[in-house]
Amino acid sequence: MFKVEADLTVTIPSSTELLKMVVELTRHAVEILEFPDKEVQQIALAVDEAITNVIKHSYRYEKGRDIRIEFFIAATGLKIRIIYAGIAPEMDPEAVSVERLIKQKRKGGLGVQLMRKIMDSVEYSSSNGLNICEMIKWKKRETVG
Amino acid sequence: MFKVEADLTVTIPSSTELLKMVVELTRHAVEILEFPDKEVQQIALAVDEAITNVIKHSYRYEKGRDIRIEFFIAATGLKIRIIYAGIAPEMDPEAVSVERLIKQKRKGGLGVQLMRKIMDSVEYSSSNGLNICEMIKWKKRETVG
Amino acid sequence: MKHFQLRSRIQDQVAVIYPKGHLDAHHVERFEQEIRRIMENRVMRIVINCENLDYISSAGMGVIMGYLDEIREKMGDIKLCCVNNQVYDIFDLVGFTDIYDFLKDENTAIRAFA
Amino acid sequence: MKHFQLRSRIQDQVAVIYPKGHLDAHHVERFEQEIRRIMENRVMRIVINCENLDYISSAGMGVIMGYLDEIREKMGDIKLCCVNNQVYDIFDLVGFTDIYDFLKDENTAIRAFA
Ligand SMILES: Nc1ncnc2c1ncn2[C@@H]1O[C@H](COP(=O)(O)OP(=O)(O)O)[C@@H](O)[C@H]1O
Ligand SMILES: Nc1ncnc2c1ncn2[C@@H]1O[C@H](COP(=O)(O)OP(=O)(O)O)[C@@H](O)[C@H]1O
Repeated sequence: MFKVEADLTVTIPSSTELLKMVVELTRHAVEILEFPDKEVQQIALAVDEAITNVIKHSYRYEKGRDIRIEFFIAATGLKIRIIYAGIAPEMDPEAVSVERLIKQKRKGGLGVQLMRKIMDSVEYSSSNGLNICEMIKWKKRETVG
Repeated sequence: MFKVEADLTVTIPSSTELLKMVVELTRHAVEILEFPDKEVQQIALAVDEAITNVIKHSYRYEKGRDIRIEFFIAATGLKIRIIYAGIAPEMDPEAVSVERLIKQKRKGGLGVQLMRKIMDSVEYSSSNGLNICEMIKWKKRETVG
Repeated sequence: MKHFQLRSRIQDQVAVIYPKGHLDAHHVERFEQEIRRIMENRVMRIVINCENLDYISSAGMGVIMGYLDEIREKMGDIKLCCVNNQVYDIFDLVGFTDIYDFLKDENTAIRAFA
Repeated sequence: MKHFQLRSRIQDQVAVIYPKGHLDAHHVERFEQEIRRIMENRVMRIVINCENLDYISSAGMGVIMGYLDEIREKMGDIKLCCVNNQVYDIFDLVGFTDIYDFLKDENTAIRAFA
Protein backbone atom coordinates (compact mmCIF):
# COMPACT_ATOMS: atom_id res chain seq x y z
CA MET A 1 0.00 0.00 0.00
CA PHE A 2 2.29 2.72 1.28
CA LYS A 3 5.92 2.93 0.24
CA VAL A 4 8.61 2.30 2.84
CA GLU A 5 10.11 5.74 2.38
CA ALA A 6 8.07 8.86 2.92
CA ASP A 7 7.07 10.92 -0.09
CA LEU A 8 7.46 14.13 1.82
CA THR A 9 9.32 14.80 5.03
CA VAL A 10 9.44 17.91 7.16
CA THR A 11 11.54 18.40 10.25
CA ILE A 12 10.61 21.35 12.42
CA PRO A 13 11.73 22.60 15.81
CA SER A 14 9.16 22.34 18.62
CA SER A 15 7.58 25.77 18.34
CA THR A 16 3.87 26.53 18.24
CA GLU A 17 4.79 29.38 15.90
CA LEU A 18 5.25 26.78 13.17
CA LEU A 19 1.87 25.07 13.61
CA LYS A 20 0.20 27.15 10.92
CA MET A 21 3.00 26.39 8.50
CA VAL A 22 2.53 22.67 9.10
CA VAL A 23 -1.22 23.01 8.65
CA GLU A 24 -0.81 24.70 5.29
CA LEU A 25 1.86 22.30 4.18
CA THR A 26 -0.43 19.41 5.06
CA ARG A 27 -3.29 20.98 3.13
CA HIS A 28 -1.10 21.19 0.06
CA ALA A 29 0.20 17.66 0.41
CA VAL A 30 -3.33 16.32 0.88
CA GLU A 31 -4.80 18.38 -1.96
CA ILE A 32 -2.58 16.48 -4.35
CA LEU A 33 -4.50 13.35 -3.37
CA GLU A 34 -7.75 15.01 -4.34
CA PHE A 35 -9.51 14.44 -1.08
CA PRO A 36 -12.68 16.55 -0.81
CA ASP A 37 -11.98 20.09 0.47
CA LYS A 38 -13.62 19.40 3.79
CA GLU A 39 -11.41 16.38 4.47
CA VAL A 40 -8.31 18.32 3.43
CA GLN A 41 -9.05 20.92 6.12
CA GLN A 42 -9.77 18.31 8.74
CA ILE A 43 -6.70 16.18 8.05
CA ALA A 44 -4.59 19.33 8.43
CA LEU A 45 -6.32 19.94 11.77
CA ALA A 46 -5.52 16.39 12.92
CA VAL A 47 -1.85 17.06 12.22
CA ASP A 48 -2.04 20.35 14.15
CA GLU A 49 -3.55 18.49 17.12
CA ALA A 50 -0.88 15.78 17.04
CA ILE A 51 1.97 18.28 16.87
CA THR A 52 0.45 20.57 19.49
CA ASN A 53 0.38 17.56 21.83
CA VAL A 54 4.00 16.72 21.10
CA ILE A 55 5.07 20.28 21.91
CA LYS A 56 2.86 20.45 24.99
CA HIS A 57 3.11 16.99 26.53
CA SER A 58 6.28 15.38 25.18
CA TYR A 59 8.48 18.47 25.04
CA ARG A 60 6.69 20.51 27.73
CA TYR A 61 6.98 23.61 25.52
CA GLU A 62 10.76 23.30 25.41
CA LYS A 63 11.87 24.96 22.16
CA GLY A 64 14.23 23.67 19.51
CA ARG A 65 13.49 19.96 19.90
CA ASP A 66 13.00 18.02 16.68
CA ILE A 67 9.66 16.94 15.29
CA ARG A 68 9.75 14.97 12.08
CA ILE A 69 6.64 14.66 9.98
CA GLU A 70 6.49 12.11 7.19
CA PHE A 71 3.78 11.94 4.56
CA PHE A 72 3.14 8.70 2.69
CA ILE A 73 0.96 9.33 -0.31
CA ALA A 74 -0.82 6.47 -2.07
CA ALA A 75 -3.71 6.28 -4.52
CA THR A 76 -5.91 4.78 -1.83
CA GLY A 77 -5.05 7.12 1.00
CA LEU A 78 -2.58 8.96 3.12
CA LYS A 79 -0.39 7.99 6.05
CA ILE A 80 1.15 10.63 8.27
CA ARG A 81 3.88 9.65 10.71
CA ILE A 82 5.12 12.01 13.40
CA ILE A 83 8.40 11.10 15.06
CA TYR A 84 9.60 12.83 18.20
CA ALA A 85 11.54 12.31 21.43
CA GLY A 86 10.69 13.55 24.93
CA ILE A 87 8.04 12.13 27.22
CA ALA A 88 6.26 9.10 25.76
CA PRO A 89 2.50 9.51 25.41
CA GLU A 90 0.18 7.63 27.70
CA MET A 91 -1.34 4.84 25.71
CA ASP A 92 -4.91 5.34 24.66
CA PRO A 93 -6.19 8.00 27.00
CA GLU A 94 -9.90 7.44 27.37
CA ALA A 95 -12.16 9.83 25.51
CA VAL A 96 -14.06 12.08 27.90
CA SER A 97 -17.28 13.67 26.65
CA VAL A 98 -17.43 17.42 26.15
CA GLU A 99 -20.15 17.57 28.82
CA ARG A 100 -17.81 15.99 31.38
CA LEU A 101 -14.87 18.16 30.34
CA ILE A 102 -17.02 21.27 30.82
CA LYS A 103 -18.23 20.11 34.26
CA GLN A 104 -14.58 19.51 35.18
CA LYS A 105 -13.73 23.03 33.94
CA ARG A 106 -11.11 21.45 31.66
CA LYS A 107 -9.55 23.51 28.91
CA GLY A 108 -8.33 20.48 27.05
CA GLY A 109 -9.04 16.90 26.30
CA LEU A 110 -10.41 17.29 22.79
CA GLY A 111 -7.24 16.92 20.73
CA VAL A 112 -6.88 13.16 20.53
CA GLN A 113 -10.66 12.77 20.18
CA LEU A 114 -10.60 15.07 17.18
CA MET A 115 -7.70 13.17 15.64
CA ARG A 116 -9.60 9.89 16.04
CA LYS A 117 -12.80 11.35 14.60
CA ILE A 118 -11.04 12.78 11.58
CA MET A 119 -8.62 9.98 10.74
CA ASP A 120 -9.43 6.34 10.07
CA SER A 121 -6.69 5.22 12.41
CA VAL A 122 -4.44 6.88 15.00
CA GLU A 123 -1.73 4.84 16.67
CA TYR A 124 0.89 5.81 19.21
CA SER A 125 4.02 3.78 19.86
CA SER A 126 7.36 4.30 21.55
CA SER A 127 10.69 2.52 21.54
CA ASN A 128 14.29 3.47 22.36
CA GLY A 129 13.31 6.96 23.42
CA LEU A 130 11.61 7.72 20.12
CA ASN A 131 7.86 8.16 19.94
CA ILE A 132 5.74 7.72 16.87
CA CYS A 133 2.22 8.86 16.13
CA GLU A 134 0.87 7.32 12.95
CA MET A 135 -2.39 8.37 11.37
CA ILE A 136 -4.07 6.97 8.30
CA LYS A 137 -6.89 8.37 6.21
CA TRP A 138 -8.33 6.24 3.41
CA LYS A 139 -9.95 7.72 0.37
CA LYS A 140 -13.64 6.94 0.20
CA ARG A 141 -14.77 4.90 -2.78
CA GLU A 142 -16.80 7.67 -4.33
CA THR A 143 -13.83 10.07 -4.20
CA VAL A 144 -11.28 7.71 -5.75
CA GLY A 145 -10.57 8.73 -9.36
CA MET B 1 26.12 33.26 12.57
CA PHE B 2 24.08 30.31 11.34
CA LYS B 3 23.84 27.11 13.32
CA VAL B 4 25.37 23.96 11.90
CA GLU B 5 22.08 22.13 11.86
CA ALA B 6 19.12 23.44 9.95
CA ASP B 7 16.19 24.90 11.86
CA LEU B 8 13.72 23.53 9.39
CA THR B 9 14.16 20.79 6.81
CA VAL B 10 11.85 19.64 4.06
CA THR B 11 12.45 16.77 1.71
CA ILE B 12 10.20 16.63 -1.33
CA PRO B 13 10.09 14.49 -4.43
CA SER B 14 10.98 16.21 -7.70
CA SER B 15 7.53 17.28 -8.83
CA THR B 16 6.53 20.72 -10.04
CA GLU B 17 3.18 20.05 -8.37
CA LEU B 18 4.87 20.72 -5.03
CA LEU B 19 6.41 24.08 -5.99
CA LYS B 20 3.52 26.07 -4.57
CA MET B 21 3.72 24.16 -1.30
CA VAL B 22 7.41 25.00 -1.02
CA VAL B 23 6.70 28.64 -1.83
CA GLU B 24 4.12 28.88 0.96
CA LEU B 25 6.26 26.99 3.41
CA THR B 26 9.12 29.37 2.66
CA ARG B 27 6.86 32.38 3.16
CA HIS B 28 5.91 31.09 6.59
CA ALA B 29 9.46 30.28 7.60
CA VAL B 30 10.63 33.71 6.45
CA GLU B 31 7.74 35.57 8.09
CA ILE B 32 9.00 34.37 11.46
CA LEU B 33 12.13 36.40 10.81
CA GLU B 34 10.04 39.49 10.28
CA PHE B 35 11.41 40.39 6.92
CA PRO B 36 9.28 43.04 5.18
CA ASP B 37 6.33 41.49 3.27
CA LYS B 38 7.85 42.29 -0.09
CA GLU B 39 11.07 40.47 0.75
CA VAL B 40 9.12 37.49 2.10
CA GLN B 41 7.40 37.09 -1.27
CA GLN B 42 10.61 37.49 -3.21
CA ILE B 43 12.64 35.05 -1.10
CA ALA B 44 9.91 32.47 -1.65
CA LEU B 45 10.18 33.14 -5.39
CA ALA B 46 13.96 32.63 -5.27
CA VAL B 47 13.37 29.19 -3.72
CA ASP B 48 10.79 28.37 -6.42
CA GLU B 49 13.34 29.30 -9.10
CA ALA B 50 16.08 27.20 -7.50
CA ILE B 51 13.83 24.15 -7.18
CA THR B 52 12.33 24.56 -10.64
CA ASN B 53 15.89 24.47 -12.01
CA VAL B 54 16.72 21.34 -10.05
CA ILE B 55 13.64 19.56 -11.40
CA LYS B 56 14.24 20.82 -14.93
CA HIS B 57 18.01 20.69 -15.37
CA SER B 58 19.34 18.28 -12.76
CA TYR B 59 16.51 15.75 -12.78
CA ARG B 60 15.26 16.44 -16.33
CA TYR B 61 11.68 16.29 -15.04
CA GLU B 62 12.19 12.75 -13.72
CA LYS B 63 9.74 12.32 -10.84
CA GLY B 64 10.33 10.97 -7.37
CA ARG B 65 13.94 12.12 -6.97
CA ASP B 66 14.80 13.74 -3.64
CA ILE B 67 15.19 17.44 -3.09
CA ARG B 68 16.12 18.50 0.42
CA ILE B 69 15.59 22.08 1.49
CA GLU B 70 17.20 23.34 4.69
CA PHE B 71 16.38 26.64 6.34
CA PHE B 72 18.87 28.22 8.73
CA ILE B 73 17.24 31.00 10.66
CA ALA B 74 19.32 33.60 12.50
CA ALA B 75 18.58 37.02 13.94
CA THR B 76 20.65 38.63 11.20
CA GLY B 77 19.33 36.72 8.26
CA LEU B 78 18.37 33.54 6.54
CA LYS B 79 20.30 30.82 4.77
CA ILE B 80 18.55 28.36 2.49
CA ARG B 81 20.39 25.27 1.31
CA ILE B 82 19.01 23.02 -1.41
CA ILE B 83 20.60 19.58 -1.71
CA TYR B 84 19.97 17.34 -4.69
CA ALA B 85 21.54 14.73 -6.94
CA GLY B 86 21.33 14.43 -10.72
CA ILE B 87 23.18 16.56 -13.24
CA ALA B 88 25.52 19.10 -11.64
CA PRO B 89 24.75 22.72 -12.54
CA GLU B 90 27.07 24.61 -14.84
CA MET B 91 29.03 27.00 -12.73
CA ASP B 92 28.01 30.61 -12.95
CA PRO B 93 26.08 30.80 -16.19
CA GLU B 94 26.46 34.32 -17.49
CA ALA B 95 23.46 36.59 -17.06
CA VAL B 96 21.90 37.42 -20.41
CA SER B 97 19.81 40.59 -20.66
CA VAL B 98 16.06 40.30 -21.23
CA GLU B 99 16.53 42.15 -24.54
CA ARG B 100 18.96 39.48 -25.76
CA LEU B 101 16.77 36.62 -24.52
CA ILE B 102 13.82 38.09 -26.42
CA LYS B 103 15.85 38.49 -29.62
CA GLN B 104 16.96 34.87 -29.23
CA LYS B 105 13.29 33.85 -28.74
CA ARG B 106 14.31 32.18 -25.46
CA LYS B 107 11.64 31.13 -23.02
CA GLY B 108 14.05 30.92 -20.14
CA GLY B 109 17.20 32.33 -18.73
CA LEU B 110 15.71 34.53 -16.03
CA GLY B 111 15.65 32.12 -13.07
CA VAL B 112 19.21 32.36 -11.81
CA GLN B 113 19.22 36.12 -12.53
CA LEU B 114 16.14 36.52 -10.34
CA MET B 115 17.69 34.45 -7.56
CA ARG B 116 20.81 36.64 -7.63
CA LYS B 117 18.78 39.86 -7.67
CA ILE B 118 16.63 38.76 -4.74
CA MET B 119 19.21 37.11 -2.50
CA ASP B 120 22.44 38.60 -1.17
CA SER B 121 24.38 35.54 -2.22
CA VAL B 122 23.72 32.48 -4.36
CA GLU B 123 26.33 29.75 -4.56
CA TYR B 124 26.35 26.43 -6.36
CA SER B 125 28.68 23.58 -5.50
CA SER B 126 28.92 19.87 -6.20
CA SER B 127 30.83 16.97 -4.74
CA ASN B 128 30.41 13.19 -4.66
CA GLY B 129 27.33 13.31 -6.82
CA LEU B 130 25.52 15.70 -4.52
CA ASN B 131 24.79 19.25 -5.57
CA ILE B 132 24.16 22.15 -3.27
CA CYS B 133 22.62 25.52 -3.94
CA GLU B 134 23.06 27.87 -1.01
CA MET B 135 21.36 31.24 -0.81
CA ILE B 136 21.68 33.88 1.88
CA LYS B 137 19.54 36.91 2.59
CA TRP B 138 20.62 39.33 5.30
CA LYS B 139 18.21 41.45 7.22
CA LYS B 140 18.63 45.13 6.50
CA ARG B 141 19.65 47.31 9.41
CA GLU B 142 16.37 49.20 9.58
CA THR B 143 14.38 45.98 9.71
CA VAL B 144 16.37 44.30 12.49
CA GLY B 145 14.44 44.42 15.74
CA MET C 1 1.37 39.51 8.74
CA LYS C 2 -0.73 38.78 11.80
CA HIS C 3 -2.29 35.33 11.61
CA PHE C 4 -4.66 35.91 14.50
CA GLN C 5 -6.30 39.08 15.73
CA LEU C 6 -8.86 39.80 18.35
CA ARG C 7 -11.13 42.64 19.34
CA SER C 8 -14.24 42.89 21.45
CA ARG C 9 -16.94 45.33 22.47
CA ILE C 10 -19.86 45.51 24.84
CA GLN C 11 -23.45 46.10 23.71
CA ASP C 12 -26.59 45.81 25.89
CA GLN C 13 -24.51 44.18 28.64
CA VAL C 14 -23.36 41.51 26.25
CA ALA C 15 -19.67 41.19 25.37
CA VAL C 16 -19.06 40.42 21.71
CA ILE C 17 -15.66 38.96 20.82
CA TYR C 18 -14.36 38.96 17.27
CA PRO C 19 -11.61 36.40 16.76
CA LYS C 20 -10.06 36.79 13.32
CA GLY C 21 -7.88 34.45 11.30
CA HIS C 22 -6.17 31.32 12.50
CA LEU C 23 -6.69 30.36 16.16
CA ASP C 24 -4.32 27.60 17.23
CA ALA C 25 -2.21 26.77 20.29
CA HIS C 26 0.19 29.57 19.41
CA HIS C 27 -2.46 32.25 19.65
CA VAL C 28 -4.75 30.80 22.26
CA GLU C 29 -3.37 32.76 25.21
CA ARG C 30 -4.54 36.04 23.71
CA PHE C 31 -8.02 34.55 23.29
CA GLU C 32 -8.13 33.21 26.84
CA GLN C 33 -7.00 36.53 28.32
CA GLU C 34 -9.85 38.28 26.58
CA ILE C 35 -12.49 35.89 27.93
CA ARG C 36 -11.03 36.23 31.43
CA ARG C 37 -10.85 40.01 31.21
CA ILE C 38 -14.52 40.10 30.28
CA MET C 39 -15.45 37.77 33.15
CA GLU C 40 -13.39 39.83 35.60
CA ASN C 41 -15.54 42.78 34.59
CA ARG C 42 -18.49 40.64 35.67
CA VAL C 43 -19.90 40.36 32.18
CA MET C 44 -21.17 36.80 31.86
CA ARG C 45 -23.02 37.14 28.58
CA ILE C 46 -20.61 36.48 25.81
CA VAL C 47 -21.12 36.23 22.06
CA ILE C 48 -18.25 34.93 19.99
CA ASN C 49 -18.73 36.31 16.50
CA CYS C 50 -16.83 33.87 14.28
CA GLU C 51 -17.47 35.73 11.02
CA ASN C 52 -13.74 36.15 10.39
CA LEU C 53 -12.51 33.03 12.13
CA ASP C 54 -10.92 30.85 9.46
CA TYR C 55 -9.56 28.10 11.64
CA ILE C 56 -9.80 26.80 15.18
CA SER C 57 -8.02 23.87 16.82
CA SER C 58 -8.88 22.18 20.11
CA ALA C 59 -6.67 24.73 21.89
CA GLY C 60 -9.19 27.46 21.07
CA MET C 61 -12.16 25.22 21.72
CA GLY C 62 -10.69 24.41 25.14
CA VAL C 63 -11.01 28.06 26.12
CA ILE C 64 -14.64 28.18 25.00
CA MET C 65 -15.18 25.05 27.11
CA GLY C 66 -13.13 25.82 30.21
CA TYR C 67 -15.13 28.80 31.47
CA LEU C 68 -18.60 27.70 30.43
CA ASP C 69 -19.47 26.03 33.71
CA GLU C 70 -18.58 29.10 35.79
CA ILE C 71 -20.36 31.39 33.35
CA ARG C 72 -23.55 29.34 33.41
CA GLU C 73 -23.42 29.11 37.21
CA LYS C 74 -23.43 32.90 37.19
CA MET C 75 -26.51 32.88 34.95
CA GLY C 76 -24.54 33.82 31.87
CA ASP C 77 -23.75 31.95 28.69
CA ILE C 78 -21.45 31.77 25.70
CA LYS C 79 -23.18 31.87 22.32
CA LEU C 80 -21.57 31.63 18.94
CA CYS C 81 -22.63 33.31 15.72
CA CYS C 82 -21.70 33.69 12.07
CA VAL C 83 -19.62 30.51 12.01
CA ASN C 84 -18.46 29.48 8.55
CA ASN C 85 -19.14 25.95 7.32
CA GLN C 86 -15.67 24.56 7.84
CA VAL C 87 -15.38 25.81 11.39
CA TYR C 88 -18.94 24.71 12.11
CA ASP C 89 -18.08 21.18 11.01
CA ILE C 90 -15.24 21.10 13.52
CA PHE C 91 -17.45 22.38 16.35
CA ASP C 92 -19.92 19.71 15.33
CA LEU C 93 -17.31 16.93 15.33
CA VAL C 94 -16.46 17.52 18.99
CA GLY C 95 -20.09 17.91 20.04
CA PHE C 96 -20.17 21.68 20.63
CA THR C 97 -23.32 22.03 18.58
CA ASP C 98 -25.28 20.13 21.26
CA ILE C 99 -24.03 22.37 24.04
CA TYR C 100 -23.78 25.89 22.68
CA ASP C 101 -26.29 28.00 20.78
CA PHE C 102 -25.12 28.75 17.29
CA LEU C 103 -26.90 31.77 15.78
CA LYS C 104 -26.95 33.03 12.23
CA ASP C 105 -26.18 36.67 12.98
CA GLU C 106 -24.83 38.82 15.76
CA ASN C 107 -28.04 40.67 16.56
CA THR C 108 -29.99 37.46 16.99
CA ALA C 109 -27.24 36.19 19.29
CA ILE C 110 -27.27 39.35 21.42
CA ARG C 111 -31.07 39.39 21.57
CA ALA C 112 -31.09 35.72 22.59
CA PHE C 113 -29.82 36.91 25.99
CA ALA C 114 -32.72 39.30 26.59
CA MET D 1 -8.85 23.68 -5.48
CA LYS D 2 -7.37 25.00 -8.72
CA HIS D 3 -4.25 27.03 -8.08
CA PHE D 4 -4.11 28.43 -11.59
CA GLN D 5 -6.88 29.18 -14.04
CA LEU D 6 -6.97 30.83 -17.41
CA ARG D 7 -9.54 32.30 -19.73
CA SER D 8 -9.38 34.66 -22.65
CA ARG D 9 -11.58 36.62 -25.03
CA ILE D 10 -11.26 38.74 -28.14
CA GLN D 11 -12.39 42.37 -28.34
CA ASP D 12 -11.70 44.81 -31.20
CA GLN D 13 -9.18 42.35 -32.69
CA VAL D 14 -7.27 42.28 -29.42
CA ALA D 15 -6.97 39.05 -27.43
CA VAL D 16 -7.27 39.56 -23.69
CA ILE D 17 -5.90 36.77 -21.48
CA TYR D 18 -6.87 36.49 -17.83
CA PRO D 19 -4.39 34.38 -15.86
CA LYS D 20 -5.67 33.77 -12.35
CA GLY D 21 -3.88 32.58 -9.24
CA HIS D 22 -0.43 31.10 -9.01
CA LEU D 23 1.53 30.77 -12.25
CA ASP D 24 4.63 28.64 -11.82
CA ALA D 25 6.48 25.94 -13.78
CA HIS D 26 3.71 23.47 -12.99
CA HIS D 27 1.04 25.53 -14.73
CA VAL D 28 3.04 27.24 -17.41
CA GLU D 29 2.14 24.85 -20.22
CA ARG D 30 -1.51 25.85 -20.05
CA PHE D 31 -0.45 29.51 -20.31
CA GLU D 32 1.86 28.87 -23.23
CA GLN D 33 -0.78 26.88 -25.13
CA GLU D 34 -3.17 29.82 -24.85
CA ILE D 35 -0.67 32.32 -26.25
CA ARG D 36 0.13 29.95 -29.11
CA ARG D 37 -3.52 29.27 -29.86
CA ILE D 38 -4.11 33.02 -30.11
CA MET D 39 -1.12 33.48 -32.41
CA GLU D 40 -2.21 30.55 -34.59
CA ASN D 41 -5.47 32.43 -35.09
CA ARG D 42 -3.29 35.28 -36.38
CA VAL D 43 -4.18 37.61 -33.55
CA MET D 44 -0.96 39.42 -32.69
CA ARG D 45 -2.37 42.02 -30.34
CA ILE D 46 -2.41 40.54 -26.88
CA VAL D 47 -3.32 42.07 -23.55
CA ILE D 48 -2.49 40.08 -20.43
CA ASN D 49 -4.87 41.26 -17.72
CA CYS D 50 -3.07 40.39 -14.48
CA GLU D 51 -5.84 41.58 -12.16
CA ASN D 52 -6.17 38.14 -10.58
CA LEU D 53 -2.60 36.97 -11.01
CA ASP D 54 -1.19 36.51 -7.50
CA TYR D 55 2.15 35.03 -8.37
CA ILE D 56 4.42 34.52 -11.36
CA SER D 57 7.81 32.85 -11.56
CA SER D 58 10.33 33.03 -14.38
CA ALA D 59 8.58 30.08 -16.04
CA GLY D 60 5.57 32.31 -16.73
CA MET D 61 7.71 35.28 -17.65
CA GLY D 62 9.55 33.08 -20.12
CA VAL D 63 6.34 32.57 -22.09
CA ILE D 64 5.68 36.31 -22.19
CA MET D 65 9.24 36.75 -23.45
CA GLY D 66 9.55 33.86 -25.89
CA TYR D 67 6.96 34.98 -28.42
CA LEU D 68 7.46 38.74 -28.22
CA ASP D 69 9.98 38.93 -31.04
CA GLU D 70 7.73 37.07 -33.50
CA ILE D 71 4.70 39.09 -32.40
CA ARG D 72 6.46 42.42 -32.86
CA GLU D 73 7.82 41.32 -36.25
CA LYS D 74 4.20 40.76 -37.24
CA MET D 75 3.33 44.29 -36.08
CA GLY D 76 1.65 43.08 -32.92
CA ASP D 77 2.56 43.46 -29.28
CA ILE D 78 2.00 42.09 -25.79
CA LYS D 79 0.78 44.62 -23.24
CA LEU D 80 0.10 44.01 -19.58
CA CYS D 81 -2.50 45.62 -17.39
CA CYS D 82 -3.88 45.63 -13.85
CA VAL D 83 -0.71 44.15 -12.36
CA ASN D 84 -0.67 44.12 -8.55
CA ASN D 85 2.29 45.64 -6.71
CA GLN D 86 4.01 42.40 -5.78
CA VAL D 87 3.88 40.99 -9.28
CA TYR D 88 4.90 44.35 -10.74
CA ASP D 89 7.98 44.36 -8.52
CA ILE D 90 9.00 41.00 -9.95
CA PHE D 91 8.47 42.17 -13.55
CA ASP D 92 10.53 45.20 -12.65
CA LEU D 93 13.36 43.13 -11.14
CA VAL D 94 13.94 41.26 -14.41
CA GLY D 95 13.64 44.37 -16.55
CA PHE D 96 10.21 43.72 -18.12
CA THR D 97 9.05 47.23 -17.26
CA ASP D 98 11.51 48.67 -19.80
CA ILE D 99 10.29 46.39 -22.58
CA TYR D 100 6.55 45.98 -22.17
CA ASP D 101 3.80 48.56 -21.74
CA PHE D 102 2.13 48.25 -18.37
CA LEU D 103 -1.30 49.87 -18.31
CA LYS D 104 -3.56 50.70 -15.39
CA ASP D 105 -6.75 49.20 -16.80
CA GLU D 106 -7.87 46.87 -19.54
CA ASN D 107 -9.63 49.44 -21.72
CA THR D 108 -6.59 51.66 -21.84
CA ALA D 109 -4.51 48.62 -22.78
CA ILE D 110 -6.89 47.62 -25.59
CA ARG D 111 -7.14 51.17 -26.87
CA ALA D 112 -3.34 51.49 -26.83
CA PHE D 113 -3.37 49.21 -29.90
CA ALA D 114 -5.64 51.45 -31.93
N1 LIG E 1 2.39 13.50 22.33
C1 LIG E 1 1.94 13.23 23.58
N2 LIG E 1 2.81 12.97 24.54
C2 LIG E 1 2.41 12.70 25.78
N3 LIG E 1 1.12 12.65 26.15
C3 LIG E 1 0.19 12.90 25.22
C4 LIG E 1 0.55 13.20 23.90
N4 LIG E 1 -0.58 13.39 23.22
C5 LIG E 1 -1.59 13.23 24.09
N5 LIG E 1 -1.14 12.93 25.30
C6 LIG E 1 -1.94 12.66 26.51
O1 LIG E 1 -3.28 12.49 26.11
C7 LIG E 1 -4.12 13.40 26.78
C8 LIG E 1 -5.26 13.85 25.88
O2 LIG E 1 -4.76 14.68 24.85
P1 LIG E 1 -5.70 15.74 24.20
O3 LIG E 1 -6.95 15.04 23.85
O4 LIG E 1 -4.99 16.39 23.09
O5 LIG E 1 -6.02 16.74 25.36
P2 LIG E 1 -5.09 17.87 25.98
O6 LIG E 1 -3.79 17.89 25.26
O7 LIG E 1 -5.88 19.10 25.73
O8 LIG E 1 -4.98 17.48 27.42
C9 LIG E 1 -3.22 14.53 27.22
O9 LIG E 1 -3.69 15.24 28.32
C10 LIG E 1 -1.92 13.81 27.49
O10 LIG E 1 -1.91 13.27 28.78
N1 LIG F 1 20.03 23.02 -10.77
C1 LIG F 1 20.63 23.16 -11.96
N2 LIG F 1 21.22 22.11 -12.52
C2 LIG F 1 21.81 22.19 -13.71
N3 LIG F 1 21.89 23.34 -14.42
C3 LIG F 1 21.31 24.43 -13.93
C4 LIG F 1 20.65 24.40 -12.66
N4 LIG F 1 20.20 25.64 -12.42
C5 LIG F 1 20.55 26.39 -13.48
N5 LIG F 1 21.22 25.68 -14.38
C6 LIG F 1 21.80 26.16 -15.67
O1 LIG F 1 21.74 27.57 -15.66
C7 LIG F 1 21.00 28.05 -16.79
C8 LIG F 1 20.22 29.31 -16.40
O2 LIG F 1 19.15 28.97 -15.53
P1 LIG F 1 17.89 29.89 -15.48
O3 LIG F 1 18.36 31.30 -15.35
O4 LIG F 1 16.97 29.41 -14.43
O5 LIG F 1 17.25 29.74 -16.90
P2 LIG F 1 16.42 28.53 -17.51
O6 LIG F 1 16.31 27.47 -16.48
O7 LIG F 1 15.15 29.16 -17.84
O8 LIG F 1 17.22 28.10 -18.68
C9 LIG F 1 20.11 26.90 -17.18
O9 LIG F 1 19.74 26.96 -18.54
C10 LIG F 1 20.98 25.70 -16.87
O10 LIG F 1 21.87 25.43 -17.92
